[in-house]
Amino acid sequence: SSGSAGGGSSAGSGSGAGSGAKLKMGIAVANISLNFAHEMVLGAQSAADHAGGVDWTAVGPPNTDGPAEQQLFTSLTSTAHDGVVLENLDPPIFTRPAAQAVAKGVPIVALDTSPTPGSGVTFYVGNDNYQLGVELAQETLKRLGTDPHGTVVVGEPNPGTPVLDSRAKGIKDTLNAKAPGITVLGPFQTYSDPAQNYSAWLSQVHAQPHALAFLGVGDADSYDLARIKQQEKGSYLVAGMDVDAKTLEDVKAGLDFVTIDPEHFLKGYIATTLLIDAVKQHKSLPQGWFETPGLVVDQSNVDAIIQRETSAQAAYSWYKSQIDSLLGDVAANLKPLSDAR
Amino acid sequence: MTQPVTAEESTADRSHGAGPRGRAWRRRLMRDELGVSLVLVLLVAAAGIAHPAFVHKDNLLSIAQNSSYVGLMAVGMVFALAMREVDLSVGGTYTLCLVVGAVLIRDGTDPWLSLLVTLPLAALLGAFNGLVTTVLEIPSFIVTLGTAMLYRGMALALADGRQISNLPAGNSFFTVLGGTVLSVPTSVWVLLVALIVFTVVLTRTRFGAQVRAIGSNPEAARFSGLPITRTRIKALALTGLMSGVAGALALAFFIAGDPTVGQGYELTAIAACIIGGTSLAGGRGSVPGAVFGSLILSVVAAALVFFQVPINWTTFATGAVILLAVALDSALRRSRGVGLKQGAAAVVSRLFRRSA
Amino acid sequence: MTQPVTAEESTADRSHGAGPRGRAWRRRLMRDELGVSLVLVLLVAAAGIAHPAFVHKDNLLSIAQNSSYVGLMAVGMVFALAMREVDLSVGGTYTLCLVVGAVLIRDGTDPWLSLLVTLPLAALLGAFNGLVTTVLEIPSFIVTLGTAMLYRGMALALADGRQISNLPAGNSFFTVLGGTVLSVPTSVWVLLVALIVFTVVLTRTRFGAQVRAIGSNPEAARFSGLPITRTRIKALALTGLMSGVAGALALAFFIAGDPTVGQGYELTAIAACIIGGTSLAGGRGSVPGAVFGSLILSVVAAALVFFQVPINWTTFATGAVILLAVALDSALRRSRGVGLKQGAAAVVSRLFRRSA
Amino acid sequence: MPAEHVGPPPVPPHPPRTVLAATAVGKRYDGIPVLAEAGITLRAGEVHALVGENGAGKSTLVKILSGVVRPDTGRVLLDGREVAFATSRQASAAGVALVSQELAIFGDLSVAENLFPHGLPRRAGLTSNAEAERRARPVLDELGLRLRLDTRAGDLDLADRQLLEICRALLTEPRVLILDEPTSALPKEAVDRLAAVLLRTRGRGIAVLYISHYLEEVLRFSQRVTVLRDGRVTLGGAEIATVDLAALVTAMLGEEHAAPEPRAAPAPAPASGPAREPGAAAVVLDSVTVPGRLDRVSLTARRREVVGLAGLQGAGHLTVLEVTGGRARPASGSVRLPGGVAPRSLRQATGHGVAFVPSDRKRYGLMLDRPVWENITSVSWLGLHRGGLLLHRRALVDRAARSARSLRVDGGVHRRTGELSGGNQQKVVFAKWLDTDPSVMLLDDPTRGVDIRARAEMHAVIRALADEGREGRAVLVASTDLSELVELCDRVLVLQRGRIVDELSGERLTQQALSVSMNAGFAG
Ligand SMILES: Nc1ncnc2c1ncn2[C@@H]1O[C@H](COP(=O)(O)OP(=O)(O)OP(=O)(O)O)[C@@H](O)[C@H]1O
Ligand SMILES: Nc1ncnc2c1ncn2[C@@H]1O[C@H](COP(=O)(O)OP(=O)(O)OP(=O)(O)O)[C@@H](O)[C@H]1O
Ligand SMILES: [Mg+2]
Ligand SMILES: [Mg+2]
Repeated sequence: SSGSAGGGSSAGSGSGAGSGAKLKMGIAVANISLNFAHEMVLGAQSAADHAGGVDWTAVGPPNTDGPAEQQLFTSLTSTAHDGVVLENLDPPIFTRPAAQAVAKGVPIVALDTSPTPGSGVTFYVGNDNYQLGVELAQETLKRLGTDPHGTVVVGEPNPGTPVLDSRAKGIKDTLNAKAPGITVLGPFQTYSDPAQNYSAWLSQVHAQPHALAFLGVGDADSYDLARIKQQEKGSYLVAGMDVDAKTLEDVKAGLDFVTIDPEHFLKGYIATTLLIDAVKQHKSLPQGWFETPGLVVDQSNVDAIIQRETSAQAAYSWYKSQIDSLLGDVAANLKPLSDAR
Repeated sequence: MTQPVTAEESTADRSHGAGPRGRAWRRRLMRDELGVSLVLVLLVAAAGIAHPAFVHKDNLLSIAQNSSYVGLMAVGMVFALAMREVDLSVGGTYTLCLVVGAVLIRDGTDPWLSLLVTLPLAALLGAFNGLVTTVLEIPSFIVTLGTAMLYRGMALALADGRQISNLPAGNSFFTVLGGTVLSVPTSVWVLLVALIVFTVVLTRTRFGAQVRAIGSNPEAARFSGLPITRTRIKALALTGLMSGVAGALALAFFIAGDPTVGQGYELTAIAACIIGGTSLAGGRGSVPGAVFGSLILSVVAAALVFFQVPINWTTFATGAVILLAVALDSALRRSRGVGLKQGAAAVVSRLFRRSA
Repeated sequence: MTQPVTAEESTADRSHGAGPRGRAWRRRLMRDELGVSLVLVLLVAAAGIAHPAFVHKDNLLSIAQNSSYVGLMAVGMVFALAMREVDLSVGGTYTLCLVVGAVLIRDGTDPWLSLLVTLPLAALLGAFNGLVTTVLEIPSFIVTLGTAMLYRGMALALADGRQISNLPAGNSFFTVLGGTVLSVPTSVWVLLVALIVFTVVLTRTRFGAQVRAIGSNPEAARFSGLPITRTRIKALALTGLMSGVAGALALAFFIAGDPTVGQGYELTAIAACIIGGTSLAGGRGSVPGAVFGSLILSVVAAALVFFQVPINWTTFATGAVILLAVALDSALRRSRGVGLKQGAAAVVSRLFRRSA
Repeated sequence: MPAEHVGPPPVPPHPPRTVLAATAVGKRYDGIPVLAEAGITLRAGEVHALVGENGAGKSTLVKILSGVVRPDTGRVLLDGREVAFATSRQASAAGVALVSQELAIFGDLSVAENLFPHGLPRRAGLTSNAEAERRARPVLDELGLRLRLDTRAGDLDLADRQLLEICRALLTEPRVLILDEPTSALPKEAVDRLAAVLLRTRGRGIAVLYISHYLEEVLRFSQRVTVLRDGRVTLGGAEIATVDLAALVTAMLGEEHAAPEPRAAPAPAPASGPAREPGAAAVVLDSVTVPGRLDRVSLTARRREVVGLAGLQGAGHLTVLEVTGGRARPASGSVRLPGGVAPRSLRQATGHGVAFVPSDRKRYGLMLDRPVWENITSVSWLGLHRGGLLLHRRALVDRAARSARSLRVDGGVHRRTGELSGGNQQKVVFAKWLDTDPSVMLLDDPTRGVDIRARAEMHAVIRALADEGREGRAVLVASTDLSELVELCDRVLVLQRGRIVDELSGERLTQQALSVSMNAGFAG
């Protein structure tokens, strides 16, 4: 209820600022140092540019710290009062701040992690992270032949992060369901600091020398595992997620057999566009979960992806058709918020 | 409230006691909290002049609220530092109390009653730090580095790695503690009370004097028969307790128990203390200073948002502004600072005319 | 190499000067590095007995390598701590040097020549810490907290927030520095050299003695006219340099410049120093101790993997084991430790029979 | 010349050349004049004594001479040329070495590193203990310091640290050697060795300036003497032959004090008449053994009795104080305090009415960065928890002010203790223990660095403490100053190698007797 109210009033405030002056809007991200956040910011930025008439700000703490981001978000809602896209890693923390912002009449779009019921935020753009895990598992099984036997080790950089938890769960469930011969170990903590992450995985590899595959759900996992496979000349499969520059090289080199790309740029772009449209056209935001797809990157398409990553323009032109079709029929892509995972 | 502390601080000042009391008193004030508080005012003023919206009441209040959690930890930390100990586990204690509270409430404990568990627990965790430090005769730095992981780990395990949400948000615990009183966030009120109470405790009670005496010269303290072990445990228990209070307030505000929060708060809290004039070498400590220190750090973070610093430059800018702030502070401390004071006054008045 | 260190290290012990050379010497050894090194051996032994694969050469070597980056920072940090300073910017310096090196190489500089930029830069960044500390008369704790963000921020801005890759992995810089020499990782060799060189520097050179003198009694140092400012700047420059070396080695190994690395390394490095017997109160420092300390921390992390600790318990377990390790260390320090020594010896020998 | 008997004075080069001189020196701290128109001249080959009451400005003057402190007015001349040393290092480079009253020892460093603070001698670029040994050993031997050079300096006792600093100064091969109360912490035998060393340096044409409160010592060692009173010179470089004790005292304290201050002279002790009979046993040691330090020592100290403890360094007399004060635990045997309790820790002993006045005031005695009044009240308020949970500042300040006044601590109780002169700091340590109204007093060099008047007054206070109160108190005194034991004590126990070997009292209690029985058995 407060949600729709927030939506409604947001349209109101939108009109207030929309007439004449540039719209003041922005995005808050969980950690400005990490590639995924960076991609979403790029997506959001170019969406704002394309929409025009928007004064766009991006904020985020230098390292993953919910309350710190929450403070920045709160400040942002008073500077960018025409609308804010909120990307974060622990939604519960934002329940009250988001609710307060919505109450103030600032339209909020949740990005990447689904908003909590109390937050008053009712529109969410993000992946089905569980599904991303499922896809990674399926890709793994494809390469393990029929009825594989052995162990697969799953790693997760920081426990307690819902996005990563569901990805790991997706992997585990799928492997257990589809390959009874496989024992899934983990998820184990692999830390997000690249060097620590490397050490953690290396120990895993030494502890499970005969494992069939090592699968991570974070960005560092991808390139660190590849490095290890190369160093140790391992015969096991390794893969992770995200499309950091290094990871793409490793996919190209066939070290990572795939990497799952949550297409952060796309997410950022869609969320921002829909926010700006709603505000400009004085209509309330859509309701529910706008699911954006993920992409399996392997040697077949890696070159295109590397090209895509070179610049915002490149990314846009790569995504253009996809964006148009997704925005073509918003309603078709909407699912109930409660399904978000 | 500053008077006593500043006065007490000033005993480090060679010219103490000599010269007419009045002058000495003014000089002491100048030397101590006034320095940081002035820096704080100048920062707010500067941001406010550039972006009047910054000095809007709501914005300032939310900044104050955001600083209150680290602020409370810093208040506790003053006692640890003043007796040459350090507590790196404040973040862990904060998180554990947050999560324990959330679990209790989720499992049906009355939210208010949960305080009867979390706060004593916090004090206990702090006392444990003191106990281990004493028994094993190892520096509290390393002990609390370990217990920090211990406590955070418990939180993670207890929450089973998940955020604990859908708590009864309607309960008065969340609406009152997490809300506002007289349109000022409750956590800010709590911080204010803590500031007053613990300034008195540090400067006007036997315990406070013992803490400072031990920090000033531990060997002499031992020779004078001061209860060193007991005081250490008490002081660290107090530090823990304050983290617990911060945790409870955070729980009330966020209405969720997140085992991943509070990373790196220990350094921020210590920084706040030191900016506020507490010395790592022990013997001296300022509770108001610590609070101002944490406010400064929050103001810097918030201001940068208003200045729309490009995202890749935020970290750089934060560091730069913090350095400038402490540089200004030390300049104020060293110059009798009168000129600067007047300058500041002018700026501020102009500002308020502007924003009014 | 240990003898001089321990001689200098040997802690308050009134009857000390008296005893015949040999006995005093042995006792000192017992009191110092032997403590930590024994703890290290015991940890490895324990893990090895449970999981023979743990003590496999490759695994031990990779643990050593993983500890080498923090190890090098800890070696530098010993000098900062020994003179009552602290450098929280080692992580930032590490990252900045890593990124600067990567950018240079990406833009076509010869990888080896890039060292001529990054290493002096590192020393400069450290010297800057010392300079600011001196000029502004503010604690290095707060200065380096600021510069840490400054340096990390520069790295982030320079890398435009993304990883720098596409480096010529074939170049000898990456194959040699990032590879192995005599089947031992190069970074481990570097760490070993640093250990020896800087043990000598700290214990057998005038610079080292001055660092310890100033840390031991600043007033006396001022009174006897020791070059405090210059020594401080030198010491912090050295700390910075070591972070730079670590950064260069990390770049050579990971073949990528990632602006997000090195968060929180400062605490780990300081912890390593303190575990190794360096005192936050200054005056005493042990370079080998610091290296053993960082090894202990790496061993703990690696061992927990072998024990397949569930993800939500990892943090807890880490904290617990670290506490146990330091507790054991202090036990060893206090007991003449002979019994324990023999026990350890037995365990180790049995172990090696087992794993052979 | 009275100095004759010390040894053949190598005739100084005629005419005696002035090496270092200070003229019309003025110095103020916080507007309060500390030195006014003060001056002094040092000649090659002389030992020049500088005396004066606590707070007279002696240390300040020598700090100015050696570049540690800058004068507000006045000039310092070295070989007739004006100098303004920026640091004491420049001074020592120019040949002016100061051993300051507040020792500048690096506790964490080795003895060798302390002897060469600016860098140990090097071999092949590396510092070399062997080389240091070669250079320092002769000097160490001269002063009778038997130490391994790799000993941690922080483990040395006060006397050794004092000697260590003197060695450090001598090793700079100075032309002017300035010693600020070098003997206040030294046992008699060390003082004699120092005297011999000074005589030799004198022979080498070095100018020695030394500060002392022991006037006989002054008369024995020095050729000339300068007296300061309240920062002004009241006796300037007088030939020792022309002055006597009375004259010195007058110059120090002023006419009005000289006469009505009988105790000022180190004459026979005031109350040591046999009038009082000692009371009940207060401290009882029964065959106490501390490995390596005490060997089956038994003694009883009664109330209304001042018991002295004498011995050479390491004889164990200090360990007796430590076991009684709960600082050291006996391996066997028993220690009993009033009420039969055994001391278990410093804190517990303090709680049972023991006051332990340490000789190392800087390390064990004072919070130098806190005001005087906080130091004075710290034991009773913070240790013994007298005076409630809340601070009654006025009460504490007034109480502190009273005892400060009674002991002539100059400057107000609000001053930072570190700013006080050495002797005044010592008085503060004493005052803080008086403030606890103890039943047993353990005194280790209680009047170290205190001027003769205050010393006599402190002795009177100690006697009074012993005699007054409900049934009097027991006092155990150890002192490096034998005359103090003679003046103060009813009886003195002499220890050797951890055993009590002699007890002197009444007529037999003289300095000569003491030093004889302390050294007995150590032929030579
Ligand atoms: N060692 C101590 N013994 C007794 N009291 C102490 C001690 N240390 C601190 N205190 C108390 O803590 C108080 C805080 O110091 P503070 O100087 O602020 O009091 P104050 O009334 O402001 O004194 P002033 O105005 O002279 O500075 C001290 O005044 C003193 O009363
Ligand atoms: N750093 C300082 N700040 C303020 N006052 C000081 C300082 N140093 C010395 N004083 C004051 O100067 C006066 C002379 O001190 P000084 O140490 O020279 O006396 P002194 O003759 O050496 O006495 P003593 O025989 O006790 O050593 C004393 O009143 C002392 O309090
Ligand atoms: Mg005061
Ligand atoms: Mg003096």
